[in-house]
Amino acid sequence: MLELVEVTTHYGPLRILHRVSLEVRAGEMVVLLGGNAAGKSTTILTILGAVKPTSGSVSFNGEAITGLPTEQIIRRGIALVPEARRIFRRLSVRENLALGAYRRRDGKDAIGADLELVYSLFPRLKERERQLGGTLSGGEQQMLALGRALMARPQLILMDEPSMGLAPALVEQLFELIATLHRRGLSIFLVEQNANLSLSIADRAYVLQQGSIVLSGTAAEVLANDQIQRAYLGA
Amino acid sequence: MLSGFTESLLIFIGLNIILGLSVYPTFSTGQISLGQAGFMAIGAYSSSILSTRLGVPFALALAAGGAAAALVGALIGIPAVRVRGIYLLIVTIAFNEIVRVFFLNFKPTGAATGLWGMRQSTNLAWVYGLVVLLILFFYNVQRSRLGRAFEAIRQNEVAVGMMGVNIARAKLMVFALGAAIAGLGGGLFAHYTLFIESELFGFPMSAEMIVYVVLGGMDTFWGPIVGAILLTILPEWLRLLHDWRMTFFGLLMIIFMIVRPRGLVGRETVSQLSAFVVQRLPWQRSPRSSTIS
Amino acid sequence: MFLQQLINGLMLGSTYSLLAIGYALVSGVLDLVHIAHGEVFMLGAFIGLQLVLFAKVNFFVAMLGAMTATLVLGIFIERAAFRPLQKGDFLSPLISTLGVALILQEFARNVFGAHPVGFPASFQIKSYQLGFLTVSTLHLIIIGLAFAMMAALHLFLTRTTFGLATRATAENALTARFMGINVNVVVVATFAIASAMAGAAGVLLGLAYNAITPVMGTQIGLKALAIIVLGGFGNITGAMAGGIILGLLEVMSVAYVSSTYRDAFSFGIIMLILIIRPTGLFGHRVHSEQ
Amino acid sequence: MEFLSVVALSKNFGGLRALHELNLVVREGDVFGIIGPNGSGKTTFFNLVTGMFPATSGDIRFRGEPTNLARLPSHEIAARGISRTFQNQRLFDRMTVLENVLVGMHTRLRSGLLSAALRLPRTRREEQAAKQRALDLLGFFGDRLRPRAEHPAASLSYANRRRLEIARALALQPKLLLLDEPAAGMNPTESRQLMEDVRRIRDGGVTVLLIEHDLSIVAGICDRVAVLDHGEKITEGAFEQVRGEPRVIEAYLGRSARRGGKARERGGGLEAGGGDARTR
Repeated sequence: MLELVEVTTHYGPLRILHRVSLEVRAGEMVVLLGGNAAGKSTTILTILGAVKPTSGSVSFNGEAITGLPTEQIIRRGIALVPEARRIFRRLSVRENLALGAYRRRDGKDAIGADLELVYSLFPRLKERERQLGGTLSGGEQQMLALGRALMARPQLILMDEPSMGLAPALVEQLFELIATLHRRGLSIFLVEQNANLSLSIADRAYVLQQGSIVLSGTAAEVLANDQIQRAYLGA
Repeated sequence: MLSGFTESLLIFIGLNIILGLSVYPTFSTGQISLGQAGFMAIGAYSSSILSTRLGVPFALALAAGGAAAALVGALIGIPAVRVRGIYLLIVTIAFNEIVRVFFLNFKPTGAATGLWGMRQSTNLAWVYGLVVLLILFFYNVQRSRLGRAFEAIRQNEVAVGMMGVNIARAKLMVFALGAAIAGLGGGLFAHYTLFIESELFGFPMSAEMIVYVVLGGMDTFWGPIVGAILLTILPEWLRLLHDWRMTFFGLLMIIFMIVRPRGLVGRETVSQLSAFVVQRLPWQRSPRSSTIS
Repeated sequence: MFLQQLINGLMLGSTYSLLAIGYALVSGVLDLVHIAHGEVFMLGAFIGLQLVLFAKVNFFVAMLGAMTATLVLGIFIERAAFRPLQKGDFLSPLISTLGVALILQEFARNVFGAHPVGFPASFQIKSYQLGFLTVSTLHLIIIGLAFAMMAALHLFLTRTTFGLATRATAENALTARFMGINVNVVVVATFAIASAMAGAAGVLLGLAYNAITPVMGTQIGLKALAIIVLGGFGNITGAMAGGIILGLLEVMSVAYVSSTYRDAFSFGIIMLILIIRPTGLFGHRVHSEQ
Repeated sequence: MEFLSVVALSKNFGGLRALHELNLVVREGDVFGIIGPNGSGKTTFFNLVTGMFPATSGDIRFRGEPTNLARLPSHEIAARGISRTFQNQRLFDRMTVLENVLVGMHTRLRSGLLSAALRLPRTRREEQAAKQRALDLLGFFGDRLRPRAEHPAASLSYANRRRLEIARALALQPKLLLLDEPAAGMNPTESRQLMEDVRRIRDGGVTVLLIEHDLSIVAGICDRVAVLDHGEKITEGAFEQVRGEPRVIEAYLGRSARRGGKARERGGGLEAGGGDARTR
């Protein structure tokens, strides 16, 4: 479904990603793990065309999307739950959700049905649908960001460190929800620092260290490998 | 002997250099003032009143005009340095308008009929004397502790605070400095044209001064000098454009912002040029030759 | 007397608001200052006048014509003086649109002449006496049209998907891109709408004052800029309120203080407010995180 | 007398708790590491110590002085002998390498506007001496920076930019130096050199506070570390002691899914934890 082949990116003179190759198959949940500044967010931005790779290619459903404008990549069926949530603080909860469906052309009814679906997943959002996004708590904002991505009815959801800045209890709740979505058939590419929790719900995993993939395999294999400990806590 | 036309052109080039340089201090800390014509008006009116009504000698009247403008600059500057970017822009535009309307209505300085009766004390020597002094001033300050602090504020305000630079004080200093230079320019202007009215000192004049810097180059003080020279001579060459000179200017501004947004003269232009000159001075051993690799 | 001034102030203020609201839209979406917005306003007034004088069309048709012309002009300005610029610089768009302002002003001066021209109303002006109050058709038409257009913009922004996309872009262009919004299209549309509204405001103000000149754009553009800064940069409700407030202030200062100091008075208040509240009256306090 | 003592330091951004009731004592002459996952409040702590923004509450005392640094503007803190580098690099790109270091000397030089304009002999001597000292400081990094003294800072390689930030910070003659991820973007060889450089700085009498995500560097040079998570200090001690603690592993790797799954809260628990103020 999504495939990166030998992607290298630079920020000015600094190399961020070095020949990163990875793949997400339909119906899979794949996690990309890495410590601080390993290049995780850059991987997401590269997939979405917000960072142009110096070499390598990105393809989605067999079609090359390298170098396309972001809005055209989104239109092909990818949705993002951005880092630090990035909801629209000056728009209402409902308007945020409506923006998730911005690219959809399948009619008001289908969108309305999905809105109800999102509200049933997050009753809290329904209660607050007229409130401005900026007035929500951190946990609610994360729900909103997730709901907004679901509103796009995407084939693939990218999540950029959804656990960041959330209290531990909330993180568990969130991951349970992500697991539920995955069980319902959604393909998910999850970028995380929280290794234990994300490996417990993912199918496969890649470990990124200083811009290179140093380890990959099924979630169970990666969890068992002690190299992951090293990738995080230093050699 | 110069022809009257050439002399007046030279004087206006010099005056515009001074006015362009008055914008530069605020620019050098990354701020922008679109109200310099207001300070120019204060300098022009106060020096003219002193020389005509009170018979104060020209030099003294000129200095007093500059001082008055600097004083007002400092007063406006104290609150103005708290605001930045677009907000500072509005504060300075508003200041300019207030000054203009004030002189438009202020009876002792002639109100709407304007002020005249000055003697033509401004000549080439005065104008270019001041230009040379200002060049020396900027040249010396630029390579001093303060000049570096100004430039550093422009490039990265957060970092420079943590280098121990008192940013608010530095900004106030450049604001008052720019006001003083505009005031001096205003005094010279009034004693050359011999007639001033408030309409001369509105937003268009302030905008013109900004344009000298922006087209000439904002990285060093040579920028406004080059800008003022070009933009004073060019219209004379463009007489054939008649009524479409401003259109030409406008196009020039747009094209410049697209092609060379930091202006004609950059930092690298100056350093290349000075290295070129220094290498050719037989008596001067470059003190920096050991470190240029 | 006071009520009369209130009506007059409202008439002036509603045209200011109309101009400022589009200005706020452009500034909010682009996070930039468009100095030539006042010149677009001025050209709108002249084009409307030409249509009334030479094409002999009805006032309302003339206004629509002026709006269409300034709409096209707005798109052209975006193409020529905004889009080619490097992103992220505050000064470049300021100067490039100053260039546009010079060009438009000279164009108007050369084509329409430098002297103030009267703007005839092509309809019958009736006055109604309500106690001490005189309300004319002029008052009603100007205030009515200005508010109708502002209401239309409000509906566009709040009720349509594209309006929602516009507000999202104004808040965060990158995240808007991630929603699949084509930000370039939003920017062009914003310019078009704002310029059409400026054109309309020009025609209305020309009608109210019965005098237009090629230089009026600068002065009013500066006022509009001040209004949007006062209202909180990019805040549309703030711009509308700011316009009305400034209109009332000006009329009141002429009536009760002095006509000659009118502009100094309004700019003085603007300066004072900015110095006390550096982010404007209705500004959002920006986090000092970065 | 405590060299740097931090008492109950907190910072909120709106509703976001970036740092909560931090207590910390740094001894003179130590290299002290601040570690923790992304968003744990490390850079916020640095920003508070250097006056980038005021603290919501709490005290920062330096060298026994009665002044609370948490209330001072940054230039006054710098004048007291605290300097720093920045995680995302804040060099003066269009100035030369040498000029960057000279800006760092600002508080150690005297000349004002008038003496600078007239270029008095005193000013000239001061400038000459400053330039010499700046060149010496560039020499701290051997041949890396000194030969490039007249080049614009923007032309430097990534590692050299990091070094220049350190040289500029040292120009202030600090008693306390804060390094924010100095090894970011460096290769292993450069990182090893950096560790050596930090040791030399410490041996020169400068106390060092260090944020670093590469924990092998932390292990190599830090005398003590404090671990932050969600804006709170979860532990403190020698790195070798601390690294095995379950709370630290949890902070870095996340809580294991098999534990604590029951501790869920609905509704009432929807609150933001700490969030680092940094943006990337």
